[in-house]
Amino acid sequence: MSPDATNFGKTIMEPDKKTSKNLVEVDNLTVEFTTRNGIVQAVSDVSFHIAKGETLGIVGESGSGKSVTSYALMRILEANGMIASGDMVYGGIDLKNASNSTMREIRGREISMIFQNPRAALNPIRKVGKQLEDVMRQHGFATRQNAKAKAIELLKMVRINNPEDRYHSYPHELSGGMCQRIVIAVAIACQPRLLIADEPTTGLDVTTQKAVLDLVGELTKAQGMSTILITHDLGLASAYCDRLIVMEKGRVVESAGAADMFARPAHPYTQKLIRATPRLGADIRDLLPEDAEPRTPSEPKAPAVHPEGQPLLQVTDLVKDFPLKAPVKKLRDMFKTAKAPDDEPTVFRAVDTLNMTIDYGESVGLVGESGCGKSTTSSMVMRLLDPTSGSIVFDGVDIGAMPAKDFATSEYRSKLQMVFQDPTDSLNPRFTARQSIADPLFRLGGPEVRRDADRRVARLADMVGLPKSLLERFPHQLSGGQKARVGIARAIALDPKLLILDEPTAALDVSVQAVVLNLLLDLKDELDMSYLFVSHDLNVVRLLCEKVVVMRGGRIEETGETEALMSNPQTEYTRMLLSAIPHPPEMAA
Amino acid sequence: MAAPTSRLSTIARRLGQALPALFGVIVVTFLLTRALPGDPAAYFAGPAADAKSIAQIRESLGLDRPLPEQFLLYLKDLARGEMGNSISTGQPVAEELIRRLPASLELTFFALLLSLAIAVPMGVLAATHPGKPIDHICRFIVTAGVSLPTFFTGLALVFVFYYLLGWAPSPLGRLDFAYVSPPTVTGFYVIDALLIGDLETAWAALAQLTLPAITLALFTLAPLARMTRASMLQVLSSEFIRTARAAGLSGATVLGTYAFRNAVLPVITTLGMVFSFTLGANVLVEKVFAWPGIGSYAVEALVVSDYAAVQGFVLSMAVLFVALNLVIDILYTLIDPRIQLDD
Amino acid sequence: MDRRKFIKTAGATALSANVLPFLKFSTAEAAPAGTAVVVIGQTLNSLDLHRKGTNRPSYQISVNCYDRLVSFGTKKMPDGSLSYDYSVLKPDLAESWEQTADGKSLIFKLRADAVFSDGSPVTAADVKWSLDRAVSLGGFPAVQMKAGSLIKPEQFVAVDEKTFKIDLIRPSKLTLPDLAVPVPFIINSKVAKEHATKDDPWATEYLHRNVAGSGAYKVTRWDPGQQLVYERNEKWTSGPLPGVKRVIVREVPSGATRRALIERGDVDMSFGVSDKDAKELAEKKGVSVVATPIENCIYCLCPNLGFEPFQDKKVRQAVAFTVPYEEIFKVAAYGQGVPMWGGKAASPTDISWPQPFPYSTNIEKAKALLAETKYKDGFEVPLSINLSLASWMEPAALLIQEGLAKVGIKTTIEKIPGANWRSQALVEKKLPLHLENFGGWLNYPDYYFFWAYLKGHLFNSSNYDNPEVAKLVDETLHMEVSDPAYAPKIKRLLEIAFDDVPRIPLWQPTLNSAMSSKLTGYEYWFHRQLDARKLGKVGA
Amino acid sequence: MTETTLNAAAGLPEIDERSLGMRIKTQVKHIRYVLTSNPVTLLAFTLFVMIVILGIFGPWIAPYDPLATNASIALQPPSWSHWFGTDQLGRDVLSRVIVATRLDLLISVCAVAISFVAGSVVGSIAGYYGGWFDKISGRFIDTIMAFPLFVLAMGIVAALGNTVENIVYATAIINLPFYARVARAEVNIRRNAGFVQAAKLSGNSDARVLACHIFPNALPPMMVQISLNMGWAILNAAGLSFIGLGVRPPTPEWGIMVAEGANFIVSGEWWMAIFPGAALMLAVFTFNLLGDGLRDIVDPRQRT
Repeated sequence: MSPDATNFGKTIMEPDKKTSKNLVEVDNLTVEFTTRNGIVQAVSDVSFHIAKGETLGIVGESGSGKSVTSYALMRILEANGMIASGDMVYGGIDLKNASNSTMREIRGREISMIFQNPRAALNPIRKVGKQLEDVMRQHGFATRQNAKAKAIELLKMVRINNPEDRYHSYPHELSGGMCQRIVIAVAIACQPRLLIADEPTTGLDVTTQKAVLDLVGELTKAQGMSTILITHDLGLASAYCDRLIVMEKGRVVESAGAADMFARPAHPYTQKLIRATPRLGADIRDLLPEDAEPRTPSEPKAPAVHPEGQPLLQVTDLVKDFPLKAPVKKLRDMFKTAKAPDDEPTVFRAVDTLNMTIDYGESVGLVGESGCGKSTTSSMVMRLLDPTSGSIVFDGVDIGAMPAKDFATSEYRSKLQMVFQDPTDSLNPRFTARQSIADPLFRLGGPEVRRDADRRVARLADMVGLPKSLLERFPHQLSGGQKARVGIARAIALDPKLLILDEPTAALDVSVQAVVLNLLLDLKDELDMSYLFVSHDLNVVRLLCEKVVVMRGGRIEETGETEALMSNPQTEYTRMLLSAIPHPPEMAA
Repeated sequence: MAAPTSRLSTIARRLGQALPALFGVIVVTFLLTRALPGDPAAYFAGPAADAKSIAQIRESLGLDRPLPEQFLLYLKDLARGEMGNSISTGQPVAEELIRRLPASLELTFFALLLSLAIAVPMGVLAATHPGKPIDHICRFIVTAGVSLPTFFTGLALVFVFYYLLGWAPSPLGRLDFAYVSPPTVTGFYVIDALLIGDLETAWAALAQLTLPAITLALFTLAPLARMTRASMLQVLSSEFIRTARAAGLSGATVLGTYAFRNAVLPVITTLGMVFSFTLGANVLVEKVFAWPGIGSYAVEALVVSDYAAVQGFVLSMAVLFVALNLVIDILYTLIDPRIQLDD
Repeated sequence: MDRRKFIKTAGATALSANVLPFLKFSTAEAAPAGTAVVVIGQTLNSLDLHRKGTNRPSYQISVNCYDRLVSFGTKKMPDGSLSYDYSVLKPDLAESWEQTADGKSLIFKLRADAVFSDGSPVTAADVKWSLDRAVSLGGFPAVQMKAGSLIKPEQFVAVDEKTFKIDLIRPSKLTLPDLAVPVPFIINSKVAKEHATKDDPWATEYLHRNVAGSGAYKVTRWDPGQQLVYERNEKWTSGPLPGVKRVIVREVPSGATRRALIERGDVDMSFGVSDKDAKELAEKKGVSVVATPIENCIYCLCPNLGFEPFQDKKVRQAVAFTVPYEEIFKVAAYGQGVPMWGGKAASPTDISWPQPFPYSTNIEKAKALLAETKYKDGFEVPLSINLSLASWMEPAALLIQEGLAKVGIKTTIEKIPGANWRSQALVEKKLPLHLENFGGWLNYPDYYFFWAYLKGHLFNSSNYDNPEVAKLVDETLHMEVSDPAYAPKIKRLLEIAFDDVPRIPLWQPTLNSAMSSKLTGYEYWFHRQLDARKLGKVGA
Repeated sequence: MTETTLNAAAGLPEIDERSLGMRIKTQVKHIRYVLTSNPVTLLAFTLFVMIVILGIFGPWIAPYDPLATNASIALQPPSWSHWFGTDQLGRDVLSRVIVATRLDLLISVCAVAISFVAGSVVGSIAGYYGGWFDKISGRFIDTIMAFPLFVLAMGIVAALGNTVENIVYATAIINLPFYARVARAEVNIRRNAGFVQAAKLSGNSDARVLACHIFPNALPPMMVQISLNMGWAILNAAGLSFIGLGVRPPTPEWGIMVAEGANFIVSGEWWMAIFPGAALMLAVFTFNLLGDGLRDIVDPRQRT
């Protein structure tokens, strides 16, 4: 940053250096929301402070009030929210009682913020360069004349290639990682003293996540900024923060240095959180709280007899092409050399000659970053999508040859089931939990199954640990974990042989994730199922799967036994994936 | 974003896509007019004609031929740009439409401008104070506006502002007797008069426009204000607005550059629909205000089974509609970089 | 056309008065002296009456912009208003005329000073060309000419520059009056022929949009669907120059608006106002209303003999006794017009026409009559009305519906759009029971009967067929009124009409016009269109 | 974001066991909340109930025979014996306004029902399957949309004759594109939703997925459209009456009454147009506001 910029706008509100060494002090902050069910306290009595240059992590599961706390600090709460009591002081300025215009001065210039979902955080119809200029000019950090140059300089700072070209880009033309860099550029444009990063990497691939967080760390360090990192991921927080506070239900339950906290978690909630976080060396059972009752399988099944030497699922040379839109011929293309654009591919190959097998009773993880073709593959195996070529042999029958649209009524339908990524999206909003679970019984079950439906639903609910009282609820009346259980109950209703788990815990909090993963493991043994576990998170895959398939760009990058692959990856890509996973300090045993 | 030629070609393609709909309109209109119960030949023949002269006229109008043949003849005429003669006014339909269309368009444009000028601020106001009294008041006003039949509003306005109060000029079409219509450049009296610097005539034309435009505007407030409110609300709750706020952008920048520009997209779509709807609704308003537009022309033509006039009217409206949609598409791509013409 | 305001009196004051669009200003003030503004409800569709499809309101062009050979005189009505006088034929372009000794021809002497508006003299060749045109183009003009026994061009002879002869196919009392109706107007044939083409020898395209006449006015501007501007023809020779220089005829479809305009004094005349407005406006200050009973016109209820029950005369009479005449007259006509019911005797005492029929509301009698037929329990019949005339037809129909219900005749009211009315009611004659408004231009009862009571004739929408009526009409149609045989035959005709009632008369309507009290010279004409030739303005 | 935060923080609304009665009770509670939190919606619902009552019991409520003419009391201003005055035939305007409610409601309900059923079938199939049906129905709907809608309605009524049925058909046809489009869009955005895939996995055939899983979820936005269209259908019928293509006299209908009364305003007999006009406005107004309320009830989040 050029020196003149530093002097340019920072005159009115030089934080009072004498009062405290802390940049921010929050005391007994309570935030209330007025809802139709009355007043709800989202944040109660929260106190914390941030020293200059310090990185504070606020960790909590959804609903813990961690984001609300930061919004309160910025005074950008929704209209129905208000700061009920407490004090917030930023460098001697009383943020709670500051006028709106003062707050506007502070926002962006003294305190700025990075949000999750970077693409949505940018104005979709304004050039990113202009958006940078807007902020700088608002706070007097640039004039009409030099704004563009400064914006390009900022883009350079956040390591965007071709900043001159990117200046003219719109958010939709940039990748998620690039968008997050732009958001960071907006946040640091006016060299604030405090940067709040609210789940800045949710939805980004691990490799991108690492790059983004490293960049933030670097920039803040270089400018001596303080940072608040808000995240649900303890591992992430501990890897990047000096100090952590843990929030639960609007309250701070524990506050300590990052290493300290992992070493000696004081509060039971913290302990539970730390336990539930998937990490190297931990067994799936370790994720559950120590005092958790071991689940007793309700109906231990006699070990099934499997045909010899034949896998449950054999996928051979599977290919899926999607047609591309005919490229619009541009004038300059026509005047180009005689090399006709016929060579340009007219199809996009999402999955390229993929081979894999799943044995009876085996769990296979399918891992890759977004866009690697893992979802397309699972859709084809699930027979929701027709492959372009290749075969899918299931239990000795080439089900790949059956058109997807007729498969719904096929006898094999009940043998192949799926648990979806988003438990909310995958439940019909107008069906009660009971209706959702019973649907496959009625559609695919025989007459005796249908007659017996009520009892079977009750048993399934039992198996997935869903209280029967919740069966009459609609999805929006259920919590995320409960919805996931409904989805699982539905999937196992007809004793499938193969269950595809499409990131079944991605939308869940870690503690819930731990429970659901354990549930899945139990069910697998109980019902003698095979799993195809689709995920981007190697740490989670490791817990459940014996074998892992790493995909990249529609092809298989690497296949192997889980432990072997993780301890000794054969390809550069896998190595990169592994190294990008944030590793929390080892928990003291 | 795309090279100009590709934009041109995509416009051409868009027009091509509209052709089936236009053809559909031609067919349906043709069949509908033939199904009208009147006998144009009898009408054309005049009040005291005998059966023989009616038959003669039927032959000369080609009405004695089988329907498919009539349709082919009609298509042939259309291809040559011929729309035929109106029976009731005795003028070539094309000429009549060209003369009357500016009247309708001037009224519609002015009404929509007026409506936008009221509805958009109202929508924004309501969206920035959701659930507050001002929100309810806005909703109440615009809903009341759309609940009134236009012919009733028109008559009531004339009664109050012209007959009782005498504030408005007499509802006698586009210009009072005292003025001569300005030379045609755009066909819009106000603009044409301004072009030659005749303020007085421009003012008089504007005065004539006021009441019918208010009538139409009242009716179109609701869709525009509602859409503005809804899309503003949605945009205001979106994350990039939060980013903008968190970056300390001023309220005006957030509301204008960030929120409104995004919110305006669905409003433009609505505006397009409202525009074509208003052109249709003109029918009733023009009747009340003796406005010499195509709406009143269409009603008269329909009532007397004036085939050529009805066909010409509907066809020109359909063409206008297609053109309008194209303009909206283009506007969209100008405002929203995410959308390409060739989606 | 000069593009500046053609009325540029006080531009400066007008501007200052118009700073706000809502600021009050009066157009009547803005309209300068010498200009009369008239509003009408209908629209003009041609400047050429002979053209096929020209509508009635357009006939006023023929009246105001063209002359005829002869014209009717003017008389003062009992209420002081002016009306044309059917009994007096006066010179127009012809200064004199005579029947040849053999009675087979009419010789017209054209006025020497008669010139067209372009200054060229009116010649017998022009007259010949114009009358040829009237009989050759077919359609309504030819039919109207035929009524005057003028059927083919060979009848018309230009003897010399100023002498014109018509050879008659039969002597008829209708011939001369028929030359005074709007149809046989005299066109400047030199101008017209310049614009004639091989396909269009009668220059219909040109005359459709242009006027080439010798009449009192020229048309300076015509915006179809909006307005027509007449300007006085300073070279007019057929009468005293009109008192106003310019007449603006503005088309205002909404009756309420027309009323508001005249009431507020923004226009000088509203031509053809509704009965209700006529009644009420008459009481307003500054507005005068002239309501003239329309000659030879009756509003009727027509039972169609093609519909079985109405073939029985007693059923028709029963219907005639159920009609609530008084109420209809009050509600549908607001008392404007002449009652056509309650005649004293079953047979006429004189031959005045129209005259009341011997029926009045008498449900008992109707029931008794109906009881004599096989329809004593009534029947169902649709009652059709013309949508374009709904203002009187609808209330009348509703009251008739109520009345008929009292004797067990159930009706449903069918509104038929104006365009379809003609073909359904008059051409196909298929409406079992309907309201009708025929009026004849030539003021003779036999002329009315010719159109409305003879089988197959257009306005006989009742499908009435009576050989005796046919014979009587045939005998009287061309017979001079002074002929001693005439009156008895007409009496017999009326007697049959009274008894047979294929048309049940309701009332004789009036033509109402409301005008500012400053306007003078309004004159009623049988053609029911604006005659602006005598208009003047007090203080102009 | 805040939404989820809040739900979790506040704990979900406690719903007692599975009894149906309780569920109805919560629904009633929800409706009551929507009504009381928004006075305009409450007003709309009150008016709606009133209009429905008038529609059903109108003929018994009306103080006079709406068809009985009486020339001696024609054109009387409002008085104690005739609250809304009398018309040019001496008929009681109040009675006519009341009795007209049923016909106007009937026209709009029938028209909207027809276009809703036809439009949603066409739109759903087009939105779900796509392909040639989508293309053809899309062109068909484009064709209707390219017409000036009111003129199309006029044309249909003029061609088929002005009976109540034809007014209903004409109104239904010009409303059809809106339903087809909404249905198509709503089905289309859901055709790849998780629960749809799950339904397929549960063995639902395509037709069943569309009818039992997707369509019920697409209903709420269409409900709003229905209520807005009801108002529009009434206005449309009134407009047709105004140019003489409405129902037959002497049947009382608001549009005709306004159209007739309009000619009497200038002469001072304002009551003939004002009262039916007010009734018309009130009904349309009610339906329009009802749309908002309905949306609040079926999907409170849309209003945020």
